[in-house]
Amino acid sequence: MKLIIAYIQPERLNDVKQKLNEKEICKMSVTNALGCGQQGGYHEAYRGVDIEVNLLKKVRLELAVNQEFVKPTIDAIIAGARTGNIGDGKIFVLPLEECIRIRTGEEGSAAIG
Amino acid sequence: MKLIIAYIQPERLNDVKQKLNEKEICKMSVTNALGCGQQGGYHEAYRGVDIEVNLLKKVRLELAVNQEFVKPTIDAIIAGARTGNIGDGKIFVLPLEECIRIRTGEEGSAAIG
Amino acid sequence: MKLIIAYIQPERLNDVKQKLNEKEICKMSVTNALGCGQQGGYHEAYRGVDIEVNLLKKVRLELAVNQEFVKPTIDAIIAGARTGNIGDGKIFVLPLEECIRIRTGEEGSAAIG
Amino acid sequence: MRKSILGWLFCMVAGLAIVMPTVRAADEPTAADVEQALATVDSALFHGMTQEEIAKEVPVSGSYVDETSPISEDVEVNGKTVTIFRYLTDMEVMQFRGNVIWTCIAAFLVFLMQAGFLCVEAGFTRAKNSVNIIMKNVLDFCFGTCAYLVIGYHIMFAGPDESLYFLGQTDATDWGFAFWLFQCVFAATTATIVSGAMAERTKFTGYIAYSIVICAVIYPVYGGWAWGSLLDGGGWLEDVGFYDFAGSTVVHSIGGWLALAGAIVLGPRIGKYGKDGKPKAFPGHNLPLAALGALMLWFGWFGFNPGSTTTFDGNMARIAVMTNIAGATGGIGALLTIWIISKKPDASMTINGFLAGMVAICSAVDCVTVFGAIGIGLIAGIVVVLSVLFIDNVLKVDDPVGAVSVHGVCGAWGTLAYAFFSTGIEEGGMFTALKNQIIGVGVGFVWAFGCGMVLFLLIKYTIGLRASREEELKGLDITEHGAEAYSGFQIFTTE
Amino acid sequence: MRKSILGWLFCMVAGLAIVMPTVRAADEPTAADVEQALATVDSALFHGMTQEEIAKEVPVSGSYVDETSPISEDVEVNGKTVTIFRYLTDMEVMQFRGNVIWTCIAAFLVFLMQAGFLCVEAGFTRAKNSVNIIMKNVLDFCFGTCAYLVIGYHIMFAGPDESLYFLGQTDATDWGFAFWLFQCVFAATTATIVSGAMAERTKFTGYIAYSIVICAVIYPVYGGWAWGSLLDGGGWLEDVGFYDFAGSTVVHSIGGWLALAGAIVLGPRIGKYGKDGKPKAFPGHNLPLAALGALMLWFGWFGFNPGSTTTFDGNMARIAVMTNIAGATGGIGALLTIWIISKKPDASMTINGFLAGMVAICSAVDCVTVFGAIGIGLIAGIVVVLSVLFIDNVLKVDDPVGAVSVHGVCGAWGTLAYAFFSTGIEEGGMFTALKNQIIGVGVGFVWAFGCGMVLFLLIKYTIGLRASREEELKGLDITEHGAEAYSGFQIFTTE
Amino acid sequence: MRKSILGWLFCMVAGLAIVMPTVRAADEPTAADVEQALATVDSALFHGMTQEEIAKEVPVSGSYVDETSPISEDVEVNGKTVTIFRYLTDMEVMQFRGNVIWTCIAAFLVFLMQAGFLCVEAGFTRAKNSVNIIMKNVLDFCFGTCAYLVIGYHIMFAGPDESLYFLGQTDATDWGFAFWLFQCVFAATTATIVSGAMAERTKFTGYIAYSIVICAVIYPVYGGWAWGSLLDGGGWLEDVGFYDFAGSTVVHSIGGWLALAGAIVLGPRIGKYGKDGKPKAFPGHNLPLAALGALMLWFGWFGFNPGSTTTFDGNMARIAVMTNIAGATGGIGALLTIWIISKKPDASMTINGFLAGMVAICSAVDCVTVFGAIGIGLIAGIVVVLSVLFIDNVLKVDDPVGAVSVHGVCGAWGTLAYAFFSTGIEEGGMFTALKNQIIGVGVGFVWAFGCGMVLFLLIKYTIGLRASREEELKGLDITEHGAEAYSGFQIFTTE
Ligand SMILES: Nc1ncnc2c1ncn2[C@@H]1O[C@H](COP(=O)(O)OP(=O)(O)O)[C@@H](O)[C@H]1O
Ligand SMILES: Nc1ncnc2c1ncn2[C@@H]1O[C@H](COP(=O)(O)OP(=O)(O)O)[C@@H](O)[C@H]1O
Ligand SMILES: Nc1ncnc2c1ncn2[C@@H]1O[C@H](COP(=O)(O)OP(=O)(O)O)[C@@H](O)[C@H]1O
Repeated sequence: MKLIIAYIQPERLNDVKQKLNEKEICKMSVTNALGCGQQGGYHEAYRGVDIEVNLLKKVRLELAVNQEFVKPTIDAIIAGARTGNIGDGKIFVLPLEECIRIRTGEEGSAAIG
Repeated sequence: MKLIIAYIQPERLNDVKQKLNEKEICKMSVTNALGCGQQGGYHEAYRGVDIEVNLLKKVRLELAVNQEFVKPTIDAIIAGARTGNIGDGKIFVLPLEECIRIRTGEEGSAAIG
Repeated sequence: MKLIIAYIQPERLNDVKQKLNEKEICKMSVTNALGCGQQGGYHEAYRGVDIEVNLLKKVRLELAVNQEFVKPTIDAIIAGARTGNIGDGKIFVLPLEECIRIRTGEEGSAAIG
Repeated sequence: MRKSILGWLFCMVAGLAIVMPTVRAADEPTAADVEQALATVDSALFHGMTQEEIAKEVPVSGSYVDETSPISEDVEVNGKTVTIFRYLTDMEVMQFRGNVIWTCIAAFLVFLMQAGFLCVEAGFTRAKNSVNIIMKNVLDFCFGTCAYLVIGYHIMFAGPDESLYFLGQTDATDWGFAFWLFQCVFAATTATIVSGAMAERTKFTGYIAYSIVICAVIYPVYGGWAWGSLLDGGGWLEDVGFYDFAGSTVVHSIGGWLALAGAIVLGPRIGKYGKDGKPKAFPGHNLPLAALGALMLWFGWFGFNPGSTTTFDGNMARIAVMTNIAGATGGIGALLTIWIISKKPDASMTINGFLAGMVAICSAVDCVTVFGAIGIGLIAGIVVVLSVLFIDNVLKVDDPVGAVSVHGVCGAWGTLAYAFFSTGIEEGGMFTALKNQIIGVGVGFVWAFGCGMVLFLLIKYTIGLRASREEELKGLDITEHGAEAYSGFQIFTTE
Repeated sequence: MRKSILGWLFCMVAGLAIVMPTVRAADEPTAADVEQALATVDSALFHGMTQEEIAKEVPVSGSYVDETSPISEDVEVNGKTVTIFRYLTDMEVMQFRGNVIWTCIAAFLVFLMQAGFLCVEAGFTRAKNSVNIIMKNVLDFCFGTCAYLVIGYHIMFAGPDESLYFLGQTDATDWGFAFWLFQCVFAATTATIVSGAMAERTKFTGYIAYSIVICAVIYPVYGGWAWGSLLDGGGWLEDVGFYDFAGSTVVHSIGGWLALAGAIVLGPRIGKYGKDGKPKAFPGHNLPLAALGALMLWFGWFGFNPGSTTTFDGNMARIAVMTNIAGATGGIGALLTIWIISKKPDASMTINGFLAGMVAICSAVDCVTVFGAIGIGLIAGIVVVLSVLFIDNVLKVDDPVGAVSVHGVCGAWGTLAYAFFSTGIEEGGMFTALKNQIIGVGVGFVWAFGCGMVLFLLIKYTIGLRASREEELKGLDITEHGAEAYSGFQIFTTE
Repeated sequence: MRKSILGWLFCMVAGLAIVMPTVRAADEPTAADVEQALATVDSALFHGMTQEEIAKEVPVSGSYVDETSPISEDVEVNGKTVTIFRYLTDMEVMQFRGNVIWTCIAAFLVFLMQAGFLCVEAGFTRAKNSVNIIMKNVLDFCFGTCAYLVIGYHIMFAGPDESLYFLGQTDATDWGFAFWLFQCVFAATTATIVSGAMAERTKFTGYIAYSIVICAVIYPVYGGWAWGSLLDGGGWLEDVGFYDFAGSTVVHSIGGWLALAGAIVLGPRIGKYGKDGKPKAFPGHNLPLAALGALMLWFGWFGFNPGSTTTFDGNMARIAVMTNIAGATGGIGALLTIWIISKKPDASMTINGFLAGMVAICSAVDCVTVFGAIGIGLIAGIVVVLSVLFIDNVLKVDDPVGAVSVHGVCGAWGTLAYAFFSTGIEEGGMFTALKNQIIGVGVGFVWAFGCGMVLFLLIKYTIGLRASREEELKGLDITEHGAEAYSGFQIFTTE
């Protein structure tokens, strides 16, 4: 089992969800995040004073998946999130040792889906 | 050392905290998250238009614990969060390689508590 | 590759970012979190009723780094975040198996920076 | 309100009241006396009509008085009182117009208090129930207006002869429109006070039902007792000598005691009291909104109190000043009290404090000195804090915004304070005054709290009063209205 | 507005209008007749001047009428009508002052509707576009004021002889100031209605351009047709018999149809309609703010409708009452309708509902009974919900706040309702009245929608009307204004 | 304010002022002259009293003038001026009532500016300090009211003979109530201006202390110099010829310079200026709230300027129009300026701009043409942007909301602008006028800035002025008030 963390542009979330759904991956968790990456940030001006915003708004996905779903998940995220522009985001894959469904107490691969 | 991530219903947070306290696990981090799971979402209607909300509000717990605390922690979370309804949540256990207390620089198991 | 998670005091974020920049670590993700640790919380009073706030506002950093950057990153975080007071925070290091840049599809160490 | 309306220089509405007793005594003056009496008046004011003809035109209800309708006037001739009938002078017409416009403007300001209550109540409660609170505030006004139009106004102000359902038989520029509007926004204020105390756990349909009944019956009945003679009615409380100029009791305490009954019947919000019985705080989610709302209430109070003269004259300035002073000292009183008690200058208590000061001053606002206003306000500010703590810690009644303390308790305090601070009471009259005020306050409590208990229990066992546990935990916004107040914002809905 | 302004007891502005026709017929009366006519007036009112001298002083524009300027008056002597010229009595001076002050106070209330619109429109849309919305609301007022000052007022109200650019040649206490202010805030209201329908996707510069043109030309032209005779003008629509007291059509429908044109030319927000054409909801980000704003609009309406008498007299009370009733029943109508349709008491629809009720009542507010107001309001509440759903589901025009339904559709309904509910229509006159109203409504639609299409297409193909896709997705706040509305708050900007 | 109050047609308050000089000269007319003079007046106005008796009843303070109190009047007979004493005519009574009501309504609108300031200041600063800001705004009004009641009013307006502590010996309908209320809300406005500039870092107790002193002493002293003669006083600045109708300097600049002193003594917020001295922006946390507040200020300004006539007459309309035009053009001026400078149409600057326009127009609002208003407003809009940038970038004084620029700088600009734009200045009088205005502006700066520096330094070294570093970083809400403004919301408190 793996835990996949992905940072994507907020406006791509719907597309990513759709691509994931197509592959029948529909369990995930989403949080707001601010990201600092290659994109560099942009400039706002408030009251004539320049603000360098280098923490950009990103959406963070967390998906726990069984081994055979790792590749499809990554592909789906890329399919939904890639625009080719800087700032498209990153995907991280972590080993996941255990997964438990609170409702039933099920464990492992069975609990993930 | 393990890093335990749990997604629970927001309204169960107090109960979970209490159960964890009973086992003297009182270090944790909490974030807001939106979750997409078996629960399926619900329908809102705004101005007569149906909204399918399939990202539900969840609370995400993150607890770094020593090996011997893994089981008690999981049990406490389940004790506090389980209602038997869909949407109760999931617990994920990840391997944790290192832990450092910023204040003292302590490392490893000593730093966790 | 490692995934470093750090919880720090919100007001130290700028310092930490600066210290990281000095070491040329400038990719990271930031989220808001509430933390429950040794600090214990503080008391608010709302309408004369005491509120024990034991979930304190923290900032959560997530940095994926290559092995050789682990130490510098940890040092930089400590340098920026340590005040010597309870509540300074924690750093967790997790194994990271894979990292993919969505824009290019690059993988592994190349994708991280 | 009573005194000042009689104080109209060219007292129009009261004209009617004067007719009745004097018509009976009018057989005594001779024809010559009448002749002489009529000669004191500019003959143009008879519009070429005989006294009998004019008398027939005198409106049968104060609601129908108009700038074109005649009045009766008592003239003293040869030691006798002769009642003559005549039309208004140009000056009186102008005064009438002024009265109408000022009363309406004041009513507009009182209307804005709806927005103030909305902001305060929403701001002092949790984000997950904000849509519900705003809906309640909007709809108690909508339904309250209709209820007061259909039946409330009649109950409160109709005399025995003329019905005032749907405003009665009004014509275009009748006084009734201005007067009704002013009374209607008062009724709605009473209704809306309650929503704060019942916030975050009341079923929507139950609340709507409640707010209709209060504007249709509960408020008008008591209002009639205290203020009926402002129009065609006549209430036993005012006859007893009970004095409540702008409604410390009539509006605020009635609202406050109803709120108390509601909060009791509902029970506290889930988690409000720990197993040890200690109250837990549920901090309000938007204090800037609440503060804005409270200042809008303050602004609205400048219609509420000064407008209660319903007269275009100089009295309203004094009333406005006293209102302002009581508000300011109320805020200071509450600030200092809570600062001492909990070591922090609490914002929500300070806000409650200045509202309490203005609630308390309503009753005697037209007849206190500057020092009276300071005293009433300051004490109200102290009382409101102690009352909130008492209700929360001792009575363990869950009143999220402090409505019972602000409106109920401080309304009662203000009504009693009349006896101590009014300049209108003669030497030694304080105890009589106090007795009368206690009667009014006591009757108000029994009536409002009693009706409230009956009403809320009735609703509880029929359409249902309290939202389900799950609804309450998730928030009424999603469960009752299917919408979030702050869509897109990340909010911890967890406490 | 027409009727009541003529109804001034001491009709000042109209004085001027009377001069023109009667001067011609005035050659008939003999010198003796004139002598006799002059004798009916207190000679002090001639200020020691001859009739010719006074006549010369009569202002050439209603805008220049002042408490010190003379009026003409028709006196009936020996069966002939003699026009005499005189200065105002003290009473008339007082009335004039009252008119000015009431008109200004009403204008202030209408001004506050800008704040109300700002809150409603911002609250009903997404957080990422809030700065943009507030800027649009603020700046359409700023630019609108200037446009109306420079040219709009002239177009709407100038007669053939005297130009009113920049208010014309006014003196310190001229009626023109009060009148202009009241008209100016009306014009700005029309402009600001549109911003809601075009929210979240319109380029800032395009919007500014639009709002200048509407206040400078589109609104004034139609306004002149319907209301020109309120000052020096005279419009063909009012001559036809079209009646629109406070602007159901003149202000609201015009604004609504312009909004429709704007929303059509712009196209829907990205993602608003799915591939299957089914609308998606974009929930408003701050419903408490929206509700506060809507109640401020209600408050402002107490200036909008009652102020349209521009007269210090008792008529405004009745108008205020009817406005209030229509608002209340509108809210109830919408609540029940949406409750039935979507099973939830939707807050934003309820808010739309009471606004719709007040939009609809504007037209006939001075001449309906209580029951008329109930009917107009209730139906408006129902209509607005159906209209929103129709426009969203069938027409698939994306109107984020329901401006077209509230102002356009319910404005039209209210204008037609005059024919059914007005007490001023004689037996059998309903069809004529209906016909006249239909003409007004139809002409309004053609004019506003037509001009709107032309204008928006023009803007589209010159300076550009729609923000780029990227700007829209990121939100106009960051991209157009470089600022966030809620800095520091965590908001999901993702839907 | 000066001119217009003298301009009352039936000038009541001024009556008193006339008594004093003329009583001395009154020995010259013969008894016959007096007889003749008395005959010019309706004898009913003597209420059957002798001239001596009536003279005794003339109020000793303008504050005590009432509709029932007599006035003195100068009558010209046989080439001599005879002062006679008489009671008011019905017409004058009505005028008095109108004055009272209009002045009070205007005061209510000015009161609402407190809510406006609260919103603007809270909205322009960070969420972690919002409770603190709202508490400051509420409490400076509460304490300010008391301070002005106890001593400020006396200092500003008392003559040598009669003290006005606690309003003096007022009776029910005395003019003093209306006048005091209007002045009190002005004083509170001055106080509240300062809180914005000192936001996010000032200790709560220090702020309270400051706001008491300003309302008790600093504002009243300068106010007395410029406006004392509006009641019993007489100020040297008005005698010099300094003109400030509604307070560009008296209220706004005084507030602005005090704000400057405060901001200097406090020092900038932590992190405001980088090591290179470059300013950093701290974006406001709630721009919709700020915009709403700013429009409420605009609304309040319709009380502030037009109400400064304190007279029920037509002058206020013109003043309202000029206020509106200056606001609109101010907004446009600022929009365009910042757009050019920073390439984005900045919302907060636009808001500052229209406020600046209205600040600037206060001084000459009763005596400019439409073009004057356009000029004053437009330039104020440009000036305010440049001033904000100058203060931030060059002076490096940290003024979070731009209070110094809006109120201080643009107040000064507006006061000087009187000399260029007033229609009341004769040919060639511009330089004298300019000189007088410069004196007023200069004295205002020296007085307010001087007092401010002394006061704030005093507070700094006694009770303390600045919150601790830790408090400031965590936010004053938690540390000073133990509460969050937006409980439950996720907010980044990190910048
Ligand atoms: N090494 C990293 N550690 C943590 N988060 C990262 C890392 N690199 C990128 N991110 C996250 O991914 C987002 C997009 O990264 P960025 O480098 O801007 O994209 P791209 O590689 O397409 O240019 C960043 O804003 C940040 O939130
Ligand atoms: N595979 C997963 N990856 C990430 N988050 C998950 C996953 N499965 C569940 N979750 C989180 O847990 C929450 C509860 O899951 P759900 O499946 O609805 O519970 P249950 O299994 O009790 O029906 C989800 O809303 C989501 O936030
Ligand atoms: N075991 C843990 N698991 C998860 N988060 C932790 C853990 N320990 C600490 N944290 C996070 O780190 C923050 C600071 O920890 P704390 O123990 O208060 O610091 P210190 O060790 O310096 O006293 C906490 O508020 C919490 O968010």
